[in-house]
Amino acid sequence: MNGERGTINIRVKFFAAPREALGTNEVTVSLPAGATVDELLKLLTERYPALRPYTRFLSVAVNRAYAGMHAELHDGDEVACLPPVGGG
Amino acid sequence: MNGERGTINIRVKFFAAPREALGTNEVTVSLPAGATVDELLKLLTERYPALRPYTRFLSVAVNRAYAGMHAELHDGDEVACLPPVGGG
Amino acid sequence: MEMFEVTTEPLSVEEVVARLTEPAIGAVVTFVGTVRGETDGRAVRYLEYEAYPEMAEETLRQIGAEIRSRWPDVRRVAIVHRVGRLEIGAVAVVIAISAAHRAPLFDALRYGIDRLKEIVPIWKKEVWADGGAEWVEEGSGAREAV
Amino acid sequence: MEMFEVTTEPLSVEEVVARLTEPAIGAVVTFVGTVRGETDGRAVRYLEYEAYPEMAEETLRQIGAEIRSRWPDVRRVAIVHRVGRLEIGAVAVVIAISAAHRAPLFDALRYGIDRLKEIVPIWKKEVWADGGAEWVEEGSGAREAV
Repeated sequence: MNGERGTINIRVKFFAAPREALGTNEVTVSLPAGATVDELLKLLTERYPALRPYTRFLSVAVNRAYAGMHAELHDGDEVACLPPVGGG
Repeated sequence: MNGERGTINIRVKFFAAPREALGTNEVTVSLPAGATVDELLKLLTERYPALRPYTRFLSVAVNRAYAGMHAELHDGDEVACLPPVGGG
Repeated sequence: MEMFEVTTEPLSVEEVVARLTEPAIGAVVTFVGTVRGETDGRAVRYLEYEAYPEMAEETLRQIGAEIRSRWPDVRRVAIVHRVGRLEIGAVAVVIAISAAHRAPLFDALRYGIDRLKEIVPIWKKEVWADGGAEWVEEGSGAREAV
Repeated sequence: MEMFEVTTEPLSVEEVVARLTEPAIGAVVTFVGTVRGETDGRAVRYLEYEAYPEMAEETLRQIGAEIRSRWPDVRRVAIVHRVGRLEIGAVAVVIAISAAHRAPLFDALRYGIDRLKEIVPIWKKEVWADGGAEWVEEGSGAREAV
Protein backbone atom coordinates (compact mmCIF):
# COMPACT_ATOMS: atom_id res chain seq x y z
CA MET A 1 0.00 0.00 0.00
CA ASN A 2 2.36 2.69 -1.16
CA GLY A 3 -0.44 5.02 -2.09
CA GLU A 4 -0.07 4.45 -5.81
CA ARG A 5 -3.15 2.97 -7.37
CA GLY A 6 -2.34 1.49 -10.75
CA THR A 7 -4.71 -0.07 -13.24
CA ILE A 8 -5.67 -3.74 -13.51
CA ASN A 9 -6.99 -5.55 -16.56
CA ILE A 10 -9.76 -8.08 -16.09
CA ARG A 11 -11.09 -10.58 -18.61
CA VAL A 12 -14.86 -10.92 -18.28
CA LYS A 13 -16.74 -13.91 -19.69
CA PHE A 14 -20.45 -14.08 -20.49
CA PHE A 15 -22.72 -17.08 -20.97
CA ALA A 16 -26.25 -18.00 -22.03
CA ALA A 17 -28.85 -15.17 -22.08
CA PRO A 18 -26.53 -12.25 -21.16
CA ARG A 19 -23.95 -13.48 -23.68
CA GLU A 20 -26.61 -13.36 -26.40
CA ALA A 21 -27.88 -9.96 -25.22
CA LEU A 22 -24.34 -8.54 -25.37
CA GLY A 23 -23.43 -10.31 -28.60
CA THR A 24 -20.05 -11.30 -27.19
CA ASN A 25 -18.70 -13.96 -24.88
CA GLU A 26 -15.71 -12.05 -23.57
CA VAL A 27 -14.55 -8.47 -22.97
CA THR A 28 -11.49 -7.01 -21.25
CA VAL A 29 -11.97 -4.03 -18.94
CA SER A 30 -9.55 -1.84 -17.00
CA LEU A 31 -10.24 -0.93 -13.41
CA PRO A 32 -8.34 0.85 -10.67
CA ALA A 33 -6.24 -1.56 -8.59
CA GLY A 34 -8.15 -2.79 -5.55
CA ALA A 35 -11.52 -2.77 -7.36
CA THR A 36 -14.09 -5.29 -6.19
CA VAL A 37 -16.49 -7.59 -8.05
CA ASP A 38 -19.25 -5.15 -7.18
CA GLU A 39 -17.40 -2.25 -8.81
CA LEU A 40 -16.73 -4.35 -11.90
CA LEU A 41 -20.43 -5.15 -12.27
CA LYS A 42 -21.35 -1.44 -11.94
CA LEU A 43 -18.86 -0.57 -14.66
CA LEU A 44 -20.16 -3.33 -16.92
CA THR A 45 -23.81 -2.30 -16.62
CA GLU A 46 -22.91 1.32 -17.37
CA ARG A 47 -20.90 0.37 -20.41
CA TYR A 48 -23.28 -2.40 -21.60
CA PRO A 49 -26.91 -1.41 -20.90
CA ALA A 50 -28.06 -4.70 -22.50
CA LEU A 51 -26.66 -6.44 -19.41
CA ARG A 52 -29.02 -4.59 -17.06
CA PRO A 53 -32.00 -7.04 -17.03
CA TYR A 54 -29.63 -9.83 -15.97
CA THR A 55 -27.43 -8.29 -13.29
CA ARG A 56 -29.63 -8.96 -10.31
CA PHE A 57 -29.65 -12.70 -11.11
CA LEU A 58 -25.92 -13.01 -11.83
CA SER A 59 -23.45 -14.95 -9.73
CA VAL A 60 -19.79 -14.22 -10.27
CA ALA A 61 -16.79 -16.51 -10.46
CA VAL A 62 -13.24 -15.22 -10.16
CA ASN A 63 -10.65 -17.52 -11.66
CA ARG A 64 -13.25 -20.32 -11.88
CA ALA A 65 -14.43 -20.21 -8.27
CA TYR A 66 -17.60 -18.56 -7.00
CA ALA A 67 -16.78 -15.21 -5.40
CA GLY A 68 -18.67 -12.69 -3.28
CA MET A 69 -19.54 -9.17 -4.37
CA HIS A 70 -16.83 -7.71 -2.14
CA ALA A 71 -13.99 -9.90 -3.42
CA GLU A 72 -11.02 -7.79 -4.55
CA LEU A 73 -9.85 -8.22 -8.11
CA HIS A 74 -6.28 -8.51 -9.33
CA ASP A 75 -4.59 -7.87 -12.63
CA GLY A 76 -5.17 -10.76 -15.04
CA ASP A 77 -8.14 -12.22 -13.18
CA GLU A 78 -10.72 -14.12 -15.19
CA VAL A 79 -14.19 -13.10 -14.07
CA ALA A 80 -17.29 -14.96 -15.25
CA CYS A 81 -20.82 -13.56 -15.10
CA LEU A 82 -23.02 -16.58 -14.40
CA PRO A 83 -26.79 -16.48 -14.85
CA PRO A 84 -28.74 -19.06 -12.82
CA VAL A 85 -27.37 -22.45 -13.89
CA GLY A 86 -29.59 -25.03 -15.57
CA GLY A 87 -27.57 -28.15 -16.23
CA GLY A 88 -28.76 -31.73 -15.94
CA MET B 1 -67.25 -82.17 0.47
CA ASN B 2 -68.78 -85.50 -0.41
CA GLY B 3 -66.76 -87.33 2.24
CA GLU B 4 -64.48 -89.02 -0.26
CA ARG B 5 -60.85 -88.03 0.21
CA GLY B 6 -58.91 -88.95 -2.90
CA THR B 7 -55.23 -88.51 -3.58
CA ILE B 8 -53.52 -85.45 -5.08
CA ASN B 9 -50.20 -85.32 -6.86
CA ILE B 10 -47.88 -82.40 -6.18
CA ARG B 11 -44.72 -81.43 -8.04
CA VAL B 12 -42.10 -80.14 -5.61
CA LYS B 13 -39.14 -78.05 -6.77
CA PHE B 14 -35.88 -77.50 -4.89
CA PHE B 15 -33.22 -74.82 -5.31
CA ALA B 16 -29.76 -73.86 -4.09
CA ALA B 17 -28.46 -75.60 -0.93
CA PRO B 18 -31.39 -78.00 -0.35
CA ARG B 19 -31.38 -78.92 -4.05
CA GLU B 20 -27.72 -79.87 -3.75
CA ALA B 21 -28.30 -81.74 -0.47
CA LEU B 22 -31.10 -83.77 -2.07
CA GLY B 23 -29.30 -84.26 -5.35
CA THR B 24 -32.47 -83.46 -7.30
CA ASN B 25 -34.35 -80.35 -8.34
CA GLU B 26 -37.82 -81.87 -8.54
CA VAL B 27 -39.86 -84.72 -7.04
CA THR B 28 -43.52 -85.66 -7.30
CA VAL B 29 -45.35 -86.73 -4.14
CA SER B 30 -48.85 -87.99 -3.46
CA LEU B 31 -50.88 -86.65 -0.57
CA PRO B 32 -54.43 -87.04 0.67
CA ALA B 33 -56.76 -84.44 -0.87
CA GLY B 34 -57.03 -81.38 1.34
CA ALA B 35 -53.44 -81.63 2.56
CA THR B 36 -51.73 -78.36 3.50
CA VAL B 37 -48.26 -76.99 2.82
CA ASP B 38 -47.35 -77.87 6.40
CA GLU B 39 -48.30 -81.51 5.87
CA LEU B 40 -46.34 -81.63 2.62
CA LEU B 41 -43.20 -80.34 4.37
CA LYS B 42 -43.61 -82.97 7.12
CA LEU B 43 -43.85 -85.71 4.52
CA LEU B 44 -40.82 -84.39 2.64
CA THR B 45 -38.56 -84.24 5.71
CA GLU B 46 -39.57 -87.79 6.67
CA ARG B 47 -38.85 -89.08 3.20
CA TYR B 48 -35.72 -86.96 2.60
CA PRO B 49 -33.74 -86.57 5.84
CA ALA B 50 -31.13 -84.52 3.96
CA LEU B 51 -33.74 -81.76 3.82
CA ARG B 52 -33.95 -81.47 7.60
CA PRO B 53 -31.24 -78.80 8.22
CA TYR B 54 -33.03 -76.49 5.79
CA THR B 55 -36.71 -76.80 6.64
CA ARG B 56 -36.87 -74.14 9.33
CA PHE B 57 -35.49 -71.54 6.89
CA LEU B 58 -37.70 -72.51 3.93
CA SER B 59 -40.42 -70.35 2.44
CA VAL B 60 -42.91 -72.05 0.18
CA ALA B 61 -44.47 -70.96 -3.10
CA VAL B 62 -47.55 -72.63 -4.53
CA ASN B 63 -47.94 -72.14 -8.27
CA ARG B 64 -45.27 -69.42 -8.19
CA ALA B 65 -46.77 -67.31 -5.42
CA TYR B 66 -45.64 -67.26 -1.79
CA ALA B 67 -48.03 -69.31 0.35
CA GLY B 68 -48.59 -69.77 4.07
CA MET B 69 -48.07 -73.03 5.95
CA HIS B 70 -51.82 -73.61 6.18
CA ALA B 71 -52.55 -73.16 2.47
CA GLU B 72 -54.48 -76.13 1.08
CA LEU B 73 -52.92 -77.96 -1.86
CA HIS B 74 -54.70 -79.18 -4.98
CA ASP B 75 -53.96 -81.86 -7.52
CA GLY B 76 -51.34 -80.69 -9.99
CA ASP B 77 -50.02 -77.85 -7.85
CA GLU B 78 -46.41 -76.81 -8.31
CA VAL B 79 -44.82 -76.25 -4.91
CA ALA B 80 -41.36 -74.69 -4.56
CA CYS B 81 -39.20 -74.96 -1.43
CA LEU B 82 -37.34 -71.65 -1.27
CA PRO B 83 -34.32 -71.11 0.97
CA PRO B 84 -33.62 -67.49 1.95
CA VAL B 85 -33.16 -65.63 -1.33
CA GLY B 86 -29.90 -63.93 -2.19
CA GLY B 87 -30.24 -62.21 -5.53
CA GLY B 88 -28.79 -58.86 -6.55
CA MET C 1 -39.92 -55.39 -25.09
CA GLU C 2 -39.73 -57.42 -21.87
CA MET C 3 -39.31 -55.17 -18.85
CA PHE C 4 -38.77 -57.98 -16.31
CA GLU C 5 -36.42 -60.74 -17.22
CA VAL C 6 -34.12 -63.46 -15.91
CA THR C 7 -31.42 -64.34 -18.40
CA THR C 8 -28.13 -66.18 -18.73
CA GLU C 9 -26.81 -63.53 -21.16
CA PRO C 10 -24.39 -60.76 -20.14
CA LEU C 11 -26.20 -57.57 -19.10
CA SER C 12 -25.78 -54.14 -20.64
CA VAL C 13 -26.82 -51.13 -18.55
CA GLU C 14 -27.30 -49.17 -21.76
CA GLU C 15 -29.63 -51.75 -23.19
CA VAL C 16 -31.81 -51.89 -20.05
CA VAL C 17 -32.04 -48.08 -19.98
CA ALA C 18 -33.07 -48.18 -23.64
CA ARG C 19 -36.09 -50.33 -22.70
CA LEU C 20 -37.53 -47.24 -20.96
CA THR C 21 -37.18 -44.89 -23.92
CA GLU C 22 -40.04 -42.50 -24.61
CA PRO C 23 -40.06 -38.73 -25.23
CA ALA C 24 -41.81 -37.91 -21.93
CA ILE C 25 -38.82 -39.10 -19.90
CA GLY C 26 -36.44 -36.58 -18.37
CA ALA C 27 -34.63 -38.72 -15.83
CA VAL C 28 -33.59 -42.34 -15.42
CA VAL C 29 -31.85 -43.92 -12.46
CA THR C 30 -30.22 -47.32 -12.46
CA PHE C 31 -28.95 -49.75 -9.87
CA VAL C 32 -26.22 -52.04 -11.11
CA GLY C 33 -25.19 -54.97 -8.91
CA THR C 34 -21.76 -56.38 -9.76
CA VAL C 35 -19.79 -59.39 -8.57
CA ARG C 36 -17.31 -58.34 -5.91
CA GLY C 37 -13.85 -59.91 -5.74
CA GLU C 38 -14.07 -60.57 -2.03
CA THR C 39 -16.58 -61.03 0.79
CA ASP C 40 -15.66 -60.76 4.44
CA GLY C 41 -11.99 -60.67 3.49
CA ARG C 42 -12.16 -63.91 1.52
CA ALA C 43 -11.20 -63.84 -2.17
CA VAL C 44 -14.01 -64.91 -4.48
CA ARG C 45 -13.24 -66.78 -7.69
CA TYR C 46 -16.69 -66.52 -9.22
CA LEU C 47 -20.39 -66.64 -8.33
CA GLU C 48 -23.00 -69.12 -9.46
CA TYR C 49 -26.52 -67.68 -9.59
CA GLU C 50 -29.57 -69.92 -9.64
CA ALA C 51 -33.18 -68.82 -10.11
CA TYR C 52 -36.71 -70.16 -10.07
CA PRO C 53 -37.07 -68.30 -13.34
CA GLU C 54 -40.84 -68.18 -13.89
CA MET C 55 -41.50 -67.05 -10.32
CA ALA C 56 -38.51 -64.70 -10.36
CA GLU C 57 -39.90 -62.87 -13.39
CA GLU C 58 -43.31 -62.83 -11.73
CA THR C 59 -41.92 -61.24 -8.55
CA LEU C 60 -39.85 -58.74 -10.56
CA ARG C 61 -43.06 -57.71 -12.32
CA GLN C 62 -44.73 -57.42 -8.92
CA ILE C 63 -41.95 -55.11 -7.69
CA GLY C 64 -42.49 -52.93 -10.75
CA ALA C 65 -46.20 -52.72 -9.94
CA GLU C 66 -45.46 -51.90 -6.29
CA ILE C 67 -43.12 -49.08 -7.34
CA ARG C 68 -45.62 -47.55 -9.73
CA SER C 69 -48.33 -47.77 -7.11
CA ARG C 70 -46.18 -46.13 -4.38
CA TRP C 71 -44.67 -43.47 -6.66
CA PRO C 72 -47.35 -42.62 -9.25
CA ASP C 73 -44.99 -40.20 -11.03
CA VAL C 74 -42.71 -43.09 -11.97
CA ARG C 75 -43.27 -43.89 -15.62
CA ARG C 76 -41.44 -47.15 -16.37
CA VAL C 77 -39.54 -49.84 -14.51
CA ALA C 78 -37.27 -52.50 -16.00
CA ILE C 79 -35.42 -55.14 -13.98
CA VAL C 80 -33.14 -57.73 -15.54
CA HIS C 81 -31.24 -60.32 -13.50
CA ARG C 82 -28.53 -62.56 -14.86
CA VAL C 83 -28.05 -66.14 -13.68
CA GLY C 84 -25.43 -68.83 -14.22
CA ARG C 85 -21.71 -68.47 -13.64
CA LEU C 86 -20.66 -64.83 -13.19
CA GLU C 87 -17.03 -63.73 -13.05
CA ILE C 88 -15.67 -60.94 -10.82
CA GLY C 89 -16.86 -57.56 -12.07
CA ALA C 90 -19.74 -59.02 -14.07
CA VAL C 91 -23.13 -57.31 -13.83
CA ALA C 92 -25.65 -59.48 -11.98
CA VAL C 93 -28.64 -57.17 -11.95
CA VAL C 94 -29.79 -53.93 -13.53
CA ILE C 95 -32.79 -51.98 -12.26
CA ALA C 96 -33.80 -48.94 -14.32
CA ILE C 97 -36.60 -46.52 -13.42
CA SER C 98 -37.77 -43.49 -15.38
CA ALA C 99 -39.87 -40.41 -14.76
CA ALA C 100 -40.50 -36.99 -16.27
CA HIS C 101 -38.81 -35.38 -13.24
CA ARG C 102 -36.27 -36.83 -10.86
CA ALA C 103 -37.98 -36.44 -7.47
CA PRO C 104 -39.46 -39.94 -6.94
CA LEU C 105 -36.62 -41.90 -8.48
CA PHE C 106 -34.12 -42.23 -5.65
CA ASP C 107 -36.48 -43.73 -3.08
CA ALA C 108 -38.06 -45.89 -5.78
CA LEU C 109 -34.64 -47.24 -6.76
CA ARG C 110 -33.71 -48.11 -3.18
CA TYR C 111 -37.09 -49.80 -2.73
CA GLY C 112 -36.59 -51.79 -5.92
CA ILE C 113 -33.29 -53.38 -4.93
CA ASP C 114 -34.39 -53.88 -1.30
CA ARG C 115 -37.50 -55.73 -2.44
CA LEU C 116 -35.56 -57.74 -5.00
CA LYS C 117 -33.27 -59.03 -2.27
CA GLU C 118 -36.32 -59.78 -0.13
CA ILE C 119 -38.71 -61.65 -2.39
CA VAL C 120 -37.19 -62.65 -5.73
CA PRO C 121 -36.33 -66.37 -5.81
CA ILE C 122 -32.71 -66.11 -6.88
CA TRP C 123 -29.76 -67.56 -5.00
CA LYS C 124 -26.03 -67.20 -5.28
CA LYS C 125 -23.21 -69.54 -4.42
CA GLU C 126 -19.82 -68.07 -3.72
CA VAL C 127 -16.93 -70.10 -5.04
CA TRP C 128 -13.77 -69.02 -3.25
CA ALA C 129 -10.25 -68.70 -4.56
CA ASP C 130 -8.94 -70.96 -1.75
CA GLY C 131 -11.38 -73.74 -2.72
CA GLY C 132 -14.72 -74.30 -1.04
CA ALA C 133 -18.06 -72.71 -1.83
CA GLU C 134 -21.17 -71.61 0.00
CA TRP C 135 -24.73 -70.56 -0.77
CA VAL C 136 -25.15 -67.00 0.45
CA GLU C 137 -28.03 -66.71 2.89
CA GLU C 138 -28.71 -63.04 3.43
CA GLY C 139 -32.09 -63.75 4.95
CA SER C 140 -30.50 -65.78 7.72
CA GLY C 141 -28.24 -62.88 8.65
CA ALA C 142 -25.16 -64.91 7.81
CA ARG C 143 -23.76 -62.31 5.49
CA GLU C 144 -23.89 -58.61 4.87
CA ALA C 145 -25.90 -57.67 1.81
CA VAL C 146 -24.40 -55.90 -1.20
CA MET D 1 -9.46 -42.01 -17.00
CA GLU D 2 -11.20 -38.66 -16.47
CA MET D 3 -13.94 -38.96 -13.89
CA PHE D 4 -15.35 -35.44 -14.34
CA GLU D 5 -15.87 -34.21 -17.84
CA VAL D 6 -17.77 -31.81 -20.07
CA THR D 7 -17.95 -33.04 -23.64
CA THR D 8 -19.73 -32.44 -26.93
CA GLU D 9 -19.72 -36.20 -27.69
CA PRO D 10 -22.79 -38.44 -27.20
CA LEU D 11 -22.82 -40.08 -23.77
CA SER D 12 -22.92 -43.79 -23.03
CA VAL D 13 -24.17 -44.89 -19.61
CA GLU D 14 -22.18 -48.10 -20.01
CA GLU D 15 -18.97 -46.23 -20.67
CA VAL D 16 -19.37 -43.97 -17.63
CA VAL D 17 -20.11 -46.97 -15.40
CA ALA D 18 -16.97 -48.61 -16.79
CA ARG D 19 -14.90 -45.71 -15.47
CA LEU D 20 -15.65 -46.95 -11.94
CA THR D 21 -14.53 -50.53 -12.53
CA GLU D 22 -12.51 -52.22 -9.78
CA PRO D 23 -12.96 -55.61 -8.09
CA ALA D 24 -13.98 -54.11 -4.72
CA ILE D 25 -17.21 -52.72 -6.19
CA GLY D 26 -20.49 -54.49 -5.51
CA ALA D 27 -22.99 -51.80 -6.44
CA VAL D 28 -23.21 -48.86 -8.83
CA VAL D 29 -26.03 -46.38 -9.18
CA THR D 30 -26.46 -43.97 -12.05
CA PHE D 31 -28.51 -40.89 -12.75
CA VAL D 32 -29.20 -40.30 -16.43
CA GLY D 33 -30.70 -36.97 -17.46
CA THR D 34 -32.36 -37.03 -20.88
CA VAL D 35 -33.90 -34.39 -23.12
CA ARG D 36 -37.66 -34.36 -22.70
CA GLY D 37 -39.93 -33.77 -25.67
CA GLU D 38 -42.02 -31.18 -23.87
CA THR D 39 -41.89 -28.74 -20.95
CA ASP D 40 -44.98 -27.22 -19.41
CA GLY D 41 -47.08 -28.61 -22.23
CA ARG D 42 -44.96 -27.00 -24.95
CA ALA D 43 -43.32 -29.25 -27.56
CA VAL D 44 -39.53 -28.98 -27.57
CA ARG D 45 -37.62 -29.35 -30.85
CA TYR D 46 -34.14 -29.63 -29.30
CA LEU D 47 -31.98 -28.22 -26.50
CA GLU D 48 -28.79 -26.22 -26.77
CA TYR D 49 -26.45 -26.68 -23.79
CA GLU D 50 -23.69 -24.21 -23.06
CA ALA D 51 -20.98 -24.54 -20.40
CA TYR D 52 -18.13 -22.65 -18.85
CA PRO D 53 -16.19 -25.83 -19.37
CA GLU D 54 -13.10 -25.38 -17.17
CA MET D 55 -15.16 -24.24 -14.20
CA ALA D 56 -17.84 -26.84 -14.88
CA GLU D 57 -15.29 -29.65 -14.66
CA GLU D 58 -13.87 -28.03 -11.53
CA THR D 59 -17.29 -27.92 -9.85
CA LEU D 60 -18.08 -31.50 -10.93
CA ARG D 61 -14.83 -32.56 -9.27
CA GLN D 62 -15.87 -30.61 -6.18
CA ILE D 63 -19.21 -32.45 -6.07
CA GLY D 64 -17.32 -35.75 -6.23
CA ALA D 65 -15.19 -34.66 -3.28
CA GLU D 66 -18.25 -33.53 -1.32
CA ILE D 67 -19.91 -36.90 -1.89
CA ARG D 68 -16.88 -38.87 -0.76
CA SER D 69 -16.56 -36.68 2.29
CA ARG D 70 -20.25 -37.04 3.28
CA TRP D 71 -20.47 -40.76 2.48
CA PRO D 72 -17.04 -42.24 3.25
CA ASP D 73 -18.17 -45.68 2.06
CA VAL D 74 -18.58 -44.36 -1.46
CA ARG D 75 -15.64 -45.53 -3.53
CA ARG D 76 -15.78 -43.69 -6.85
CA VAL D 77 -17.76 -40.93 -8.51
CA ALA D 78 -17.87 -40.07 -12.22
CA ILE D 79 -19.93 -37.25 -13.73
CA VAL D 80 -20.01 -36.50 -17.44
CA HIS D 81 -22.12 -33.70 -18.92
CA ARG D 82 -22.73 -33.23 -22.62
CA VAL D 83 -23.06 -29.78 -24.21
CA GLY D 84 -24.01 -28.46 -27.64
CA ARG D 85 -27.19 -29.29 -29.53
CA LEU D 86 -29.06 -32.24 -28.01
CA GLU D 87 -32.06 -33.85 -29.66
CA ILE D 88 -35.11 -35.25 -27.84
CA GLY D 89 -34.19 -38.40 -25.94
CA ALA D 90 -30.46 -37.66 -25.96
CA VAL D 91 -28.53 -38.16 -22.73
CA ALA D 92 -27.40 -34.83 -21.26
CA VAL D 93 -25.73 -36.03 -18.07
CA VAL D 94 -24.60 -39.27 -16.45
CA ILE D 95 -23.67 -39.51 -12.79
CA ALA D 96 -22.27 -42.85 -11.62
CA ILE D 97 -21.35 -43.71 -8.05
CA SER D 98 -19.91 -46.97 -6.73
CA ALA D 99 -19.46 -48.67 -3.38
CA ALA D 100 -18.79 -52.12 -1.97
CA HIS D 101 -22.33 -52.19 -0.54
CA ARG D 102 -25.40 -50.30 -1.67
CA ALA D 103 -26.43 -48.42 1.50
CA PRO D 104 -24.90 -44.95 0.87
CA LEU D 105 -25.55 -44.82 -2.86
CA PHE D 106 -29.13 -43.58 -3.10
CA ASP D 107 -28.73 -40.46 -0.98
CA ALA D 108 -25.34 -39.80 -2.59
CA LEU D 109 -26.93 -39.99 -6.04
CA ARG D 110 -29.71 -37.58 -5.16
CA TYR D 111 -27.16 -35.20 -3.65
CA GLY D 112 -25.01 -35.40 -6.77
CA ILE D 113 -27.71 -34.32 -9.21
CA ASP D 114 -29.14 -31.72 -6.78
CA ARG D 115 -25.70 -30.12 -6.39
CA LEU D 116 -25.03 -30.29 -10.12
CA LYS D 117 -28.17 -28.29 -10.80
CA GLU D 118 -27.16 -25.86 -8.08
CA ILE D 119 -23.54 -25.00 -8.77
CA VAL D 120 -22.27 -26.33 -12.11
CA PRO D 121 -22.00 -23.52 -14.69
CA ILE D 122 -24.02 -25.12 -17.47
CA TRP D 123 -27.07 -23.60 -19.12
CA LYS D 124 -29.70 -24.88 -21.51
CA LYS D 125 -31.77 -23.15 -24.10
CA GLU D 126 -35.06 -24.71 -25.12
CA VAL D 127 -35.87 -24.41 -28.79
CA TRP D 128 -39.57 -25.04 -29.26
CA ALA D 129 -41.38 -26.77 -32.07
CA ASP D 130 -43.65 -23.73 -32.58
CA GLY D 131 -40.61 -21.43 -33.03
CA GLY D 132 -39.13 -19.34 -30.27
CA ALA D 133 -36.53 -20.31 -27.70
CA GLU D 134 -35.66 -19.54 -24.11
CA TRP D 135 -32.80 -20.02 -21.68
CA VAL D 136 -34.07 -22.16 -18.83
CA GLU D 137 -33.61 -20.43 -15.49
CA GLU D 138 -34.30 -22.99 -12.80
CA GLY D 139 -32.62 -20.84 -10.16
CA SER D 140 -35.13 -18.05 -10.75
CA GLY D 141 -38.03 -20.42 -10.14
CA ALA D 142 -39.31 -19.94 -13.66
CA ARG D 143 -39.36 -23.61 -14.47
CA GLU D 144 -39.68 -26.94 -12.76
CA ALA D 145 -36.44 -28.90 -12.62
CA VAL D 146 -36.02 -32.28 -14.29
